[in-house]
Amino acid sequence: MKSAITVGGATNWFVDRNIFSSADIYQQELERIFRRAWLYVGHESQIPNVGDFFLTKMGEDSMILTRDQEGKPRVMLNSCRHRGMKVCRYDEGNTKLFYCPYHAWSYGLDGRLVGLPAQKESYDASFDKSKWGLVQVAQVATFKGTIWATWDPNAPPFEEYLGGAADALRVGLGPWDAGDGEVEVISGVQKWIIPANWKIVAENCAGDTLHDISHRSVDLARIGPGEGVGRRDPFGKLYLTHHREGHGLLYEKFDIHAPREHYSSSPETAAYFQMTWKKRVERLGERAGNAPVLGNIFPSSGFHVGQPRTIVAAHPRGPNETELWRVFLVDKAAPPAVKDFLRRYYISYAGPAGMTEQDDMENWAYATEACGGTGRSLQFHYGAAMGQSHQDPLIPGNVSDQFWSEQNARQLYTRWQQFMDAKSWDDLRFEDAR
Amino acid sequence: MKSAITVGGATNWFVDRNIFSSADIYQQELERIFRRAWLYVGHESQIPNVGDFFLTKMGEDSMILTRDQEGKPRVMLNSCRHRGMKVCRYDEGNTKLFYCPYHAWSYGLDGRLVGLPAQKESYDASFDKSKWGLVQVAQVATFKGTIWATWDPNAPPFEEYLGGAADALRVGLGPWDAGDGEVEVISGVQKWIIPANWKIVAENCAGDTLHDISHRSVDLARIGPGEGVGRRDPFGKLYLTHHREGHGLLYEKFDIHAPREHYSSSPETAAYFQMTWKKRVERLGERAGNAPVLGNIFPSSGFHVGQPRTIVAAHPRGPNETELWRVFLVDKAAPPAVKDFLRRYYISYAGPAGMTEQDDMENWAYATEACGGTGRSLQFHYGAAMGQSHQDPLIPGNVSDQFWSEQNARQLYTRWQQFMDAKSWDDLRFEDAR
Amino acid sequence: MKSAITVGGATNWFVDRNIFSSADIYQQELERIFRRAWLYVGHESQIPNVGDFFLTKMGEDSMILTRDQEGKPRVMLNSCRHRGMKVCRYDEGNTKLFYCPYHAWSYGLDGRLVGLPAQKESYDASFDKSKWGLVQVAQVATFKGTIWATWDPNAPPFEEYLGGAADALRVGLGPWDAGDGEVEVISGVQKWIIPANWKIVAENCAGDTLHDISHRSVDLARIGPGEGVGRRDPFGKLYLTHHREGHGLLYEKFDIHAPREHYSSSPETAAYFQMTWKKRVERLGERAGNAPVLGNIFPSSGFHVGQPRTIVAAHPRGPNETELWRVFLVDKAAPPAVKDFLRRYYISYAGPAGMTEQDDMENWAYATEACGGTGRSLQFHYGAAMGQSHQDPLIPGNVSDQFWSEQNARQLYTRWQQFMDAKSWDDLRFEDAR
Amino acid sequence: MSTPMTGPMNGQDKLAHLLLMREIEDFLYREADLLDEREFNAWLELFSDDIRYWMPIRKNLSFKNRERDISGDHETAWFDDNRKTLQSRVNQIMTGVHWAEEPLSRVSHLISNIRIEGEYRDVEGAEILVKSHFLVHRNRMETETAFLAGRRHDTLRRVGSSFKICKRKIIIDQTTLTVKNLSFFF
Amino acid sequence: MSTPMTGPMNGQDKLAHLLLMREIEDFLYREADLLDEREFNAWLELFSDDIRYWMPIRKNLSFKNRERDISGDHETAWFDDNRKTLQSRVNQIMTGVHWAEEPLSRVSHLISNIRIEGEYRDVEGAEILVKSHFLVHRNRMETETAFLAGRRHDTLRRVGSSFKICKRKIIIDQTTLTVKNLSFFF
Amino acid sequence: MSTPMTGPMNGQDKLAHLLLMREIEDFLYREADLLDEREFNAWLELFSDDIRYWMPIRKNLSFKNRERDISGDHETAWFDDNRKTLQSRVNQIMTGVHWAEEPLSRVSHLISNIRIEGEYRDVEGAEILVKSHFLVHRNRMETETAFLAGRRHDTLRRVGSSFKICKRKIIIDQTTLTVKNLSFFF
Ligand code: FES
Ligand code: FES
Ligand code: FES
Ligand SMILES: [Fe+3]
Ligand SMILES: [Fe+3]
Ligand SMILES: [Fe+3]
Repeated sequence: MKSAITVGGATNWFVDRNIFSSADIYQQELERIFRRAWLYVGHESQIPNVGDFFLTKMGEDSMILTRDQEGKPRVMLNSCRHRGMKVCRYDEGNTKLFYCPYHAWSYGLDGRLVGLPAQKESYDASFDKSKWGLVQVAQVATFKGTIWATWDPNAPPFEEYLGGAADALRVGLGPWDAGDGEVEVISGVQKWIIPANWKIVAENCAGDTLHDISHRSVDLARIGPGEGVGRRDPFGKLYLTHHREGHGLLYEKFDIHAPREHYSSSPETAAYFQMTWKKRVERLGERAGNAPVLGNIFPSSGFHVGQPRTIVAAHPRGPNETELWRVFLVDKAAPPAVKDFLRRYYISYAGPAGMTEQDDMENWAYATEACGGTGRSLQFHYGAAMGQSHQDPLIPGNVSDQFWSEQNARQLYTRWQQFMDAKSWDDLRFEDAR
Repeated sequence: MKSAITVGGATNWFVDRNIFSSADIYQQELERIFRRAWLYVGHESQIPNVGDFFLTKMGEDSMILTRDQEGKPRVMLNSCRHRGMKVCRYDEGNTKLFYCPYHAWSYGLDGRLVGLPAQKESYDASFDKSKWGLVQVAQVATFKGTIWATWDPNAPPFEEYLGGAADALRVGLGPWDAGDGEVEVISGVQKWIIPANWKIVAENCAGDTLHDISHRSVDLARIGPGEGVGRRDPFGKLYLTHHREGHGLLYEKFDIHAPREHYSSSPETAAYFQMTWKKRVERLGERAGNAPVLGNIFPSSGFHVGQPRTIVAAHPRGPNETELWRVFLVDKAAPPAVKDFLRRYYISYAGPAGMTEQDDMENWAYATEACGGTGRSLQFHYGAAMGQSHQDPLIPGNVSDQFWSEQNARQLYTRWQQFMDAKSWDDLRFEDAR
Repeated sequence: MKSAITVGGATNWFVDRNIFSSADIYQQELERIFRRAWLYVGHESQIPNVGDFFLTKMGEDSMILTRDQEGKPRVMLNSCRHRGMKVCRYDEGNTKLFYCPYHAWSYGLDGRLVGLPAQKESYDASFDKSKWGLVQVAQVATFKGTIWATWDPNAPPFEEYLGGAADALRVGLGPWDAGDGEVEVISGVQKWIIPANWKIVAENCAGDTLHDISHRSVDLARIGPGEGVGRRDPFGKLYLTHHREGHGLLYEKFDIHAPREHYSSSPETAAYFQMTWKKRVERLGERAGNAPVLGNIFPSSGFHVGQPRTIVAAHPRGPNETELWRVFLVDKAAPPAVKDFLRRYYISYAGPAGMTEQDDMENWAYATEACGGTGRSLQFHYGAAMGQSHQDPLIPGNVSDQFWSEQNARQLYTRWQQFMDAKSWDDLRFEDAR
Repeated sequence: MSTPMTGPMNGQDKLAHLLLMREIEDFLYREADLLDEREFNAWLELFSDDIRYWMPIRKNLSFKNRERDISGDHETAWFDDNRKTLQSRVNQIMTGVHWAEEPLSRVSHLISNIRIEGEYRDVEGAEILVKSHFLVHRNRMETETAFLAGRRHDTLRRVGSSFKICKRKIIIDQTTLTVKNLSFFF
Repeated sequence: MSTPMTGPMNGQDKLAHLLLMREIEDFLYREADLLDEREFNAWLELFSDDIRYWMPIRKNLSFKNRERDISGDHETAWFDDNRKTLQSRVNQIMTGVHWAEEPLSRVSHLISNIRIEGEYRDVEGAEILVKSHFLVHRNRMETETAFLAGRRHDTLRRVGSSFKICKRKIIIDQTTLTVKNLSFFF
Repeated sequence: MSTPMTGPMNGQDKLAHLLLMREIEDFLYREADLLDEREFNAWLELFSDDIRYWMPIRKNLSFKNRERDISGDHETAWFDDNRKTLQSRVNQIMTGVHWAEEPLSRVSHLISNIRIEGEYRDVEGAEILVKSHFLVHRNRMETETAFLAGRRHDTLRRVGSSFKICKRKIIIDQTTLTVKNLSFFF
C-alpha cells in the first residue's frame, strides 16, 4: 500500500486519517498485523490448574486459553471444526473436554478431536481425527506471568519480538519488592466496547505525554492514593523510550535516597509499599531508581506498572470500534487490605468507570469520528520533538530528550507501516536480533 | 466463481465458511438463487376469497399475494411504479384496490394501474398505463394448498422443479387421512429475525440427523404430545433422501399393522389420529408406512409433516441475518379441541418460543458467527457417510444407507454451487425432466 | 458515471432507483455535490455578536459557524488539526477560543492556531502555526439573513449560483411587509434523523405538487391557522418554476385587491398580517400578488415562505439516512403573541411532530426502502407534464403550464447528473452568468 | 415526603395522603392504557381546556449554561399544543388516512417514579404538581422501533372525583431525535 | 380508581384497598425477582394449575380492523402454555443443556403501571384483573441484547394470604420479533 | 408482603407500613430526580459516610456455577466506591472540564419494582433492605445513546425523618459493556 505516513521538514510528520476509518485497511490490519504479531492473551494466575480455561480474544476471534494435561498453556480458536459452533461458551472454568452443543464433537484440553458421534457408522477409516482438532495458534509464550500467542509460525520468539522492551515488562510485571514472589490478576476482567479505532488506544498506551492536560478534572478532583495528590502520587523525572519493534514506553528516574510517601491515604498500603520499596532498593540498588511506568507492546497490548497496575488489550472490532479488556494486578503476597485498597483505587482510575480513562475515551472516540467525512482526506500531526533522542545506560531504547514528544507514536506508525508493507516476517525481523 | 466446495477422499467434503459471511456472495445469491428459484409464498387458505391479500416475501422484497377477480393467486412486488412507496401496508385483508399513499396511483387486484391523479392534465396520450402496473413475478403455482412463485420466466414448471420431492409434498401437505379434505393454516404467521445465514437454516430443514443430540434438553424435559415421550412420538425407521434439484428430505418407514399410540396425552387428538390413521391405511395400504417427515425445498422453504406440522420460509436479510416466517397447518375438518391441542404443541416446539427450535437457533447463530474473522479462511466439514445411498421402491430419491449422514447438506451445497455458476436456467434444467 | 436518467417519449422520464440506495454513488455525492455546492449553514440572527458560535453541518461534517473579531461569519471544520478531536462541543454559545480537550491546541475565532502546549520545547522554529488553523470553507456568503458556504474555491459567487432563484429567496426571506425589518430564527433547531435518501427530501422541497393528496388527513383534521381551513389558508393560483442551476420553486399569484383573511383563528396574528400585507402592497404594488411559496436550493436546502415559514437543511448520512435540521422564522418586529401563535402553528405543521410532515416522511422512508432488493434494477417515474413550461414576466424561471407537473424534480435530477459527471465547476458554470 | 398543606398529618390525613397517591397513580396508569389501547378521544378527555402539552427541545451547552439546555417558553419545541391542536392530532389519526400512523403504531407507555412535588391541597380546583418518568416504546410496520425516555411534569387539577391534566411538560433526553417522527403521544 | 364491590368505601375499606394494592405490587415484584434470580421452580409456584400463559402475536391491519391486531384465542401465538408446558420450560432450563439458555441469560423485568381493572372482591378464590406494563431486558453471551416492551393482563386468584396467577395475557408491541428466541419469561 | 418485625399488624401498623413504603418510594424517586436534574452534591447527601456503592461485573458461567456469575466482594467490579471516591466523582463533574461529561449527559433513571426484602424495624438507625429495578437511559452529544437495565439492592438506614443509603449493590445485566463509559450514576 501507499505509505500512510508523510515526513517533511523538522516538524512535519503526518499520518493519513483514513487509516483510522477505512474498512479495507482495517481488513488488511487483521491479516497483516493481528495474524502476525504476538498478542497478550492472559495471565498464568487465571489458569493455575490443569483443565482451567479462560476465554480470550485475538483480533476479532474468540480464543480458548487453557492449561493442558502437561500443564502447558494452550491457545485455540473457539470454533468447532465441524460446523463452527463455539465449543466453549463460559468465560472461565475447569473442564476435561470442550464439548460442541451442535453435533457433539468433543475436544481435549490439547485441542485434539476426541469424540465424534457415529464415527464408526458414518466416517470412513480414512477419516483422520488428528487433523480435525481445534485450530491452534502457531506459538505460545509466557513471560513473567503473562501469556502471549501468535498465529504466525515465522514470527520470532517472543523475547526477540519484545526486543528492548523486555526489560520494562520484566521489571514492571514483577512484584514490588523485585523478588521472586508472584503477581496475580484480581479475579475478573473488565470488558467494554468503545467507538474508537484500536490504534488511537495503542498510541495512548505507548506514552502520549502531551495529553496529560486532558486529565485536569481528575487532577483537580484529587482522586489519587495519597493525601493532596492529583490523580497519582508524584513521579520522578519521566522519559519516553521506544524500540524499533514498535513498542513505546515511559520510564521514570528518581533519587532512591529521597523519601517516598506513596499511598499516604491508606496506612496499610503505604506501609506495604515502604516495606517492598526498601527490599527493592536492597535488591536493585541504583537501578531501582529507573523504573518503567507504562507502555504498549506492538500492536495493542498496553500496561501500567503502578498507578494503576493493569494490563489492557485493545481488540479491534472494525475501524470505528475497539473492545477493551482490562485486568488489574496485585502482589499475591500483599495483605488483603492492601489488595482491596488498590483494587478500589485502580477501578476508580481506569476502566469505563475510571475517572481518568473516561476522559481519554472521550478524546479517542471523537478523534476516530474525525477520520470520516472530510477527514478522510486530512492528516493527523505527529511532529512534536522530532529527532531528539539519546541512549541512556539504564533505560533501554531511544530515550527522548523532551518529555513533550510524539516519538513513541511515530515509532508505532512506522512499525505499523512496515507490517502493512511486509510480505512476511522475513521482511520484519531484525537480522542482528536472531 | 471459484467453487466453494472441496471434495477429496472418502471423508473429505468441505464448504468454505466465507460463503456464510461474504457480503459479495450474499448479493450474488439474491440474484442467482432468489431471483431464479421457486419460493414458497403462502397458502391458499390465507386468501380464500377474491380480493383477499396477504403480504409475503421473496428474497428481501415485500410481495403482495392476492386473489384476483378470476380467483387466481397473484404475486406482485409491493412497490408503487411511480416513486416506489409500498402500496400495501397491511399484513392481510381484503380490498378492491391497492392505493398508494404518496401520490395516489392505484392498482387493481391483478396489479394493473387503474388510477392516476391528473392523468388527463399531465400525462400525454402516449402514456401507456398497461406498462405501469405492479411488477409481477414470472410464474405462480399452487400445489396441495401451498402457493409458490418465481421471478424467472425460464424457470421450469413447479412440478419439474420439485422433481422427486413432489411425492413428499403431495403426501405431507395433505390431510392425515390421505383423503380429499383440506388443510389450513392456523391464522397468523410467526415472523422473527435471527442472526444466522439462511443456508444454515436450509441445511437444518433438509435433514441434519446428526444434530439430534443437540435437543437433549427437550428430550429430557419430555415436551412431546404423548405420555412419557421425549419431544415427539416415536418414529419408525428414518431415511434421508435427496434429489438432484437440491431438495433434501427425511422419511420414515414403519409397520402399518403395529399399534400407534400417538398424541396419548390428548384423548381427542389421539382419537382423531387413530381415526384418520385408519382411513389413511385403507386408502394407501402399505404405502402408508412410507411417510415423509420433513424436508427442504431448494433453496430455503422448509416443512415438517407431523410433529409439528409446519412450513417455514427462511428469507435472507444479509449474510448474517435471516427472517423466519413460520405457519402451522391443521386438517380443516379436525375438531376444535384437536386443532387447539395441536396449535399449542406446535408453538411450544417450534418458533422463537419453541423449546426445540430455540436450541437449533443457538447453534445456527454461532455457526454463522464462526464464518467471520479467522473463520473466513476455514472450511466446514460435511463428510459424514459419503457415497452411501441406494434407491428405494417407496422413497423417491437417493436414500441414505446411514441415518447419520450429511448427504442432504452435500446435495444442497452442490445445487447451490450450480445456481451460483449457472448463466441461466439453461444450465440448470435437467434434460430428462422437461 | 452512466447516466441515471432515461428519457424516452413524451411521458418517459425515469431515474434509476439505485441512486437512492447505492453506497458507492452516495460516496461520490459527498465529493461531487456536497463538497462543490453552496450549502445553507445558518442565519445571522443565530450569531448576532462577535464570538457567538453555532454548530452546523455540511454534508456529514460537523462545522463551526462563528462571528469573528471583524464581525464576519466564519465556517470551519470542527476538528482539531492535531489529532482530530472536536474543538467545539456545544450547539451554541459565545467564546474567545476554541479549545481542544485532547492536547489543548487552541484556535481563535478566525480559526487560527493560537495556542499549543510545549511549543517552544517540542516544535522546531520551522513549525508554521499559520498553516495549522482549523480547516476553512472556501467561500462564505450571506443573503437576506441566511448564511451559506461552499468547500469549492471555484464555485461561482452565491448569487450567480442562485441564478433566477435569488428573487424567491429575496422576497421569501424578508419580512412580511417587504420592508427593511429583520427576520429572525426562533431560538432552537429541530434536528432529527429519518430513514430516507436526501434526494427524496430535496425533491419534495422543490415542489412536488402531486403529493398534495397524501395530506388528506390534515386537510380533514383542519390544522390550519384559519377557521375552517384545511392545513393552510387558501393559496392563489400556484405555479411551479425551476432554474437551470437545479433549484425548484413554487409561486402563487393572486389578486391583491381581493380580501385576504389569513390567520383568522388568531386575532392578533390576523391583524398583524393585515397590517403588513397592506404595507407590502404599498411597497410592491402588483408584484405583491406574485409570491414565492416554497422551494429547494440545489442540492438540499429547502424553505417555506409562509405557512409555515421555515428553512430545512437535509444533511446526508448514508444512502438510507438523512438528518433534517429545521428552523422557523418570524418577523423580529412582530408582537410576542403573534410570534407565539406562529411558533405553535409551525411546529404543529412541520418537524417530527408536525402533522403534515409526518405523512411526508412516511412516504419518503418507504420510497427509499423500495430502492433496495429488486428495486435496484427498477426506475422511478417522473413523466408528469413534460415539456409544458413558459416564461412569466413576474415569475423567474421556467414556469409550468400544469400545476400537476414533475418538471422541478426533473430539473433537480438533471442538475444532479451534471454535478456527478462534471470534472470541476468549469463544467458546471453557465457562461452567460459570469 | 410530600405533605398536604394542612400542617402535621394526623391519622386521617395520612390515609388521605395515601389514597391520593394511589388515585394519582391509577389516573396516570389508566391514561397510559387509554393511549396504548388507542382510545384517543377518551384520552383527550383527561385534559383540561387550558392544557399546555409541551415538549421542549434539548441542547448541548457548556457546564455553566447547563440549566438552559431545555428550550424555554417561547423557543422552538417538539410539541407545544393546546386543547385544539391536541384534538387535531387525535382527529388526524381517526381519519384512517394519517399515513404515519396507518397502520397504527403499537405503543407501550411505562410510567414510573410518580411523586408529588411540593406541598399540596386536595380541594376542588386545586392543582398538584406530579412528576414522573416515562419510557415510551413504539413499534410499527415490520421492524420500526423506538425507545424514548425522559421525565414529565404534570399539573393535575382536582375536578370532582378525578383530575384534569392542565399542564404537561415532557423532558426528553435526546437532542437529535433518532426517531423519524413523533406521531404518538407522551 | 378501582374500588371493592362493597359500595362506598369507609375508612376501613380504604385501608384494605391500599393494603391490597401493596400486596399485589409486592407479589408481582417478588415474581420478577424470582425470575431475575433464576428461581424458576419457585416462580412456577405462583401460578395456578389452570394457568393460561398466553402471548398472542401482533399484526399490521388497517385502521378499521385495528382491534383485531392481537391474535385471538385459537390463532397462532408466541406462547400459549398451560401448567404442564410451563413446567417443561422450567425443566428444560434445569437440565443445564438447554443451549439457548446455557449460559443463562441475564434478565431484568421492569414492571410498572400496576392497577386493578374493574371492581373486585377480595375473598378466598375471588379473581382480580391486574394490568401492568413490562420492559424485559435480556442480555447473554457477549453482547446479545434485547429489550421487549408491552403490557400484561393478569388474573390473580386469592389463595389464603397470597395469590395464584390463573391467567396471564402478554401483549407485546413487536410484530416481527427482532430477538432470536423467547427462551425467557414475561 | 414485607412486614414489620412487631408480629401481626394491627390497623395502626398497617397504616405505618403503607406510609413507610410511600416514604421509601418518594425517597428513591427524589434521588433519581436529583441525578436527572444534575444536583449531584444534593444527591451525595443521601448517602451515609460509610456508603459502599458497588457495581460488580457479570460473567458467563456454566449452569452449575450460575450463582457465581456476579463478581464477589474482593473481585474486579465496575464501581466499588466509598464516600470519598463518590465525592471525587461529583467534584470531577463540577470542574466543568470532565470531558466525558462535558457537555453533560442527559439521563433518566426509571426506578421500579420497589419492595422491602425481609422483616424490618423502622426505628432510628435501623436498616431496611430495599430492592428495586432500574432502567438508566443516557443520551449525550448528538446521538450517543445507552440503555442499561438491572437491579439494585439498597440498604436504607433510618435517620430522623429520612434515610441514608448505606449500601448500594447494582447488578447490571451486561457482561461486556456496550457503553463507552460509566460517567453517570445508578
Ligand atoms: S458444529 Fe460442532 S459438532 Fe457440528
Ligand atoms: S409513489 Fe405511489 S403514487 Fe407516487
Ligand atoms: S487533538 Fe486537539 S490538541 Fe491533540
Ligand atoms: Fe490518559
Ligand atoms: Fe433441530
Ligand atoms: Fe408535503
